[in-house]
Amino acid sequence: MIVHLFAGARELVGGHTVSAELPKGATVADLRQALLQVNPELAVLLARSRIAVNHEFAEDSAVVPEGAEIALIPPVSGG
Amino acid sequence: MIVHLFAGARELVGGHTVSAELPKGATVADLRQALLQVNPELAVLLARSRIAVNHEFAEDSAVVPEGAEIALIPPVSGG
Amino acid sequence: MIHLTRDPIDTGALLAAVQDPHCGAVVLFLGTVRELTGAVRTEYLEYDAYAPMAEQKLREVAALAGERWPIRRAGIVHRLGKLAIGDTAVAVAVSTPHRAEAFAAAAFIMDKVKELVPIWKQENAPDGSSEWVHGITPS
Amino acid sequence: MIHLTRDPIDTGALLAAVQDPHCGAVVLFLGTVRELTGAVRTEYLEYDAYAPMAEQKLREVAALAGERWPIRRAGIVHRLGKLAIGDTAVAVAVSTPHRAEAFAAAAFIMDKVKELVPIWKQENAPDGSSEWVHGITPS
Repeated sequence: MIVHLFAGARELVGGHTVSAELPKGATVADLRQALLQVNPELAVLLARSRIAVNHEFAEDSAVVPEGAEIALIPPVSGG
Repeated sequence: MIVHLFAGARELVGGHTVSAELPKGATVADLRQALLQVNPELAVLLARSRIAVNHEFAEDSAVVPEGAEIALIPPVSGG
Repeated sequence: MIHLTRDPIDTGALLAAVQDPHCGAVVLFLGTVRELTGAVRTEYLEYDAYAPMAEQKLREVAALAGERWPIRRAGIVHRLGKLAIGDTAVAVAVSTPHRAEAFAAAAFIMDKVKELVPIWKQENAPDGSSEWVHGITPS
Repeated sequence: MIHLTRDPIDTGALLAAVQDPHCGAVVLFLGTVRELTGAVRTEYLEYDAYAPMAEQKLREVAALAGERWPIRRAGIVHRLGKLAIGDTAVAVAVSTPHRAEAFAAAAFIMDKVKELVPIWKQENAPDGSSEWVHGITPS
């Protein structure tokens, strides 16, 4: 599963995306755990970030649908 | 003493100004009385209007200085 | 930029006049001529003013707002004469460091313009009748 | 007119897009690049976005405002890329029948843009250092 990164997350990882292995039926909380294992440098920012699934903010309890577009959304600073 | 009129007051009187005789030391309240006597058609609007003396709103107790620019200011409706 | 005008209001010039490198926020308010006020249809409006006093009061209103909020620049332009539906009658612009101040200051300026500035509008209806609006009695 | 752009924001076009004969009030907000934030000097800002989600969220924010106030038309334009001091980063315009609604709706839209729309700014200081701003933690 590809996770799109932006802003500070992109800088920490040094790339626009990261990959995480997720079993079918995994939740957003599982995704966070998987991200942490692959990219521990994201830990602090991840804790303050939301996860977007198909362009909507998703609760930690939500199941990640297959083929969904996933993004890590650090605290926003537009405007 | 010349009193400048605007908007509804101008329409009621049919002119841009009215004249009122005022003794030296007369107040804004005296001016209102004098206006009423000369132009009773102003009565209703005058009661709802402010008097401006030299471009400032004046209290009824204020003395009208000689040579002052006087105007009758009906409720405003700009904006 | 604080004045009366008989020409269409140049909102671009007004915005340019208030922008400031120390400000993060600009609010522009436009009061435009509405076709309907309640059920009453407007054909056009005619605005008149006691011009020298009105310009002085506009400056006072901007100064009053400047006492309450950290306004860097403020502009107020009020149009006079005959205005059609959709025309801008009044434009207020302020720049401040942060946005809450800009919204509050622009709203305050409009409230005070409607209370303190000797400008009057005449409603002209499609049937040819007209009436000067003296709705608000000052306390 | 709700979109992201890499070009300077055309505020005149935005104002024209929201004007409506049934409205008496237009409020335009501009968020501009400030030279100083507290004591920190900005050389320039770089804005980035998760573009498809950001445009969807901008439309949602306008719709949320439309549920609360009688907005006739709303426009939101956010700029991306490198912005200099004084440049406009975001412009919000709304038209409503009366002015209080326009001020409230524009302020609400800005609050929600800063909360819900995936756009980020990077502060670039005169010494060449840079930092993505992630100040506000959503609750």
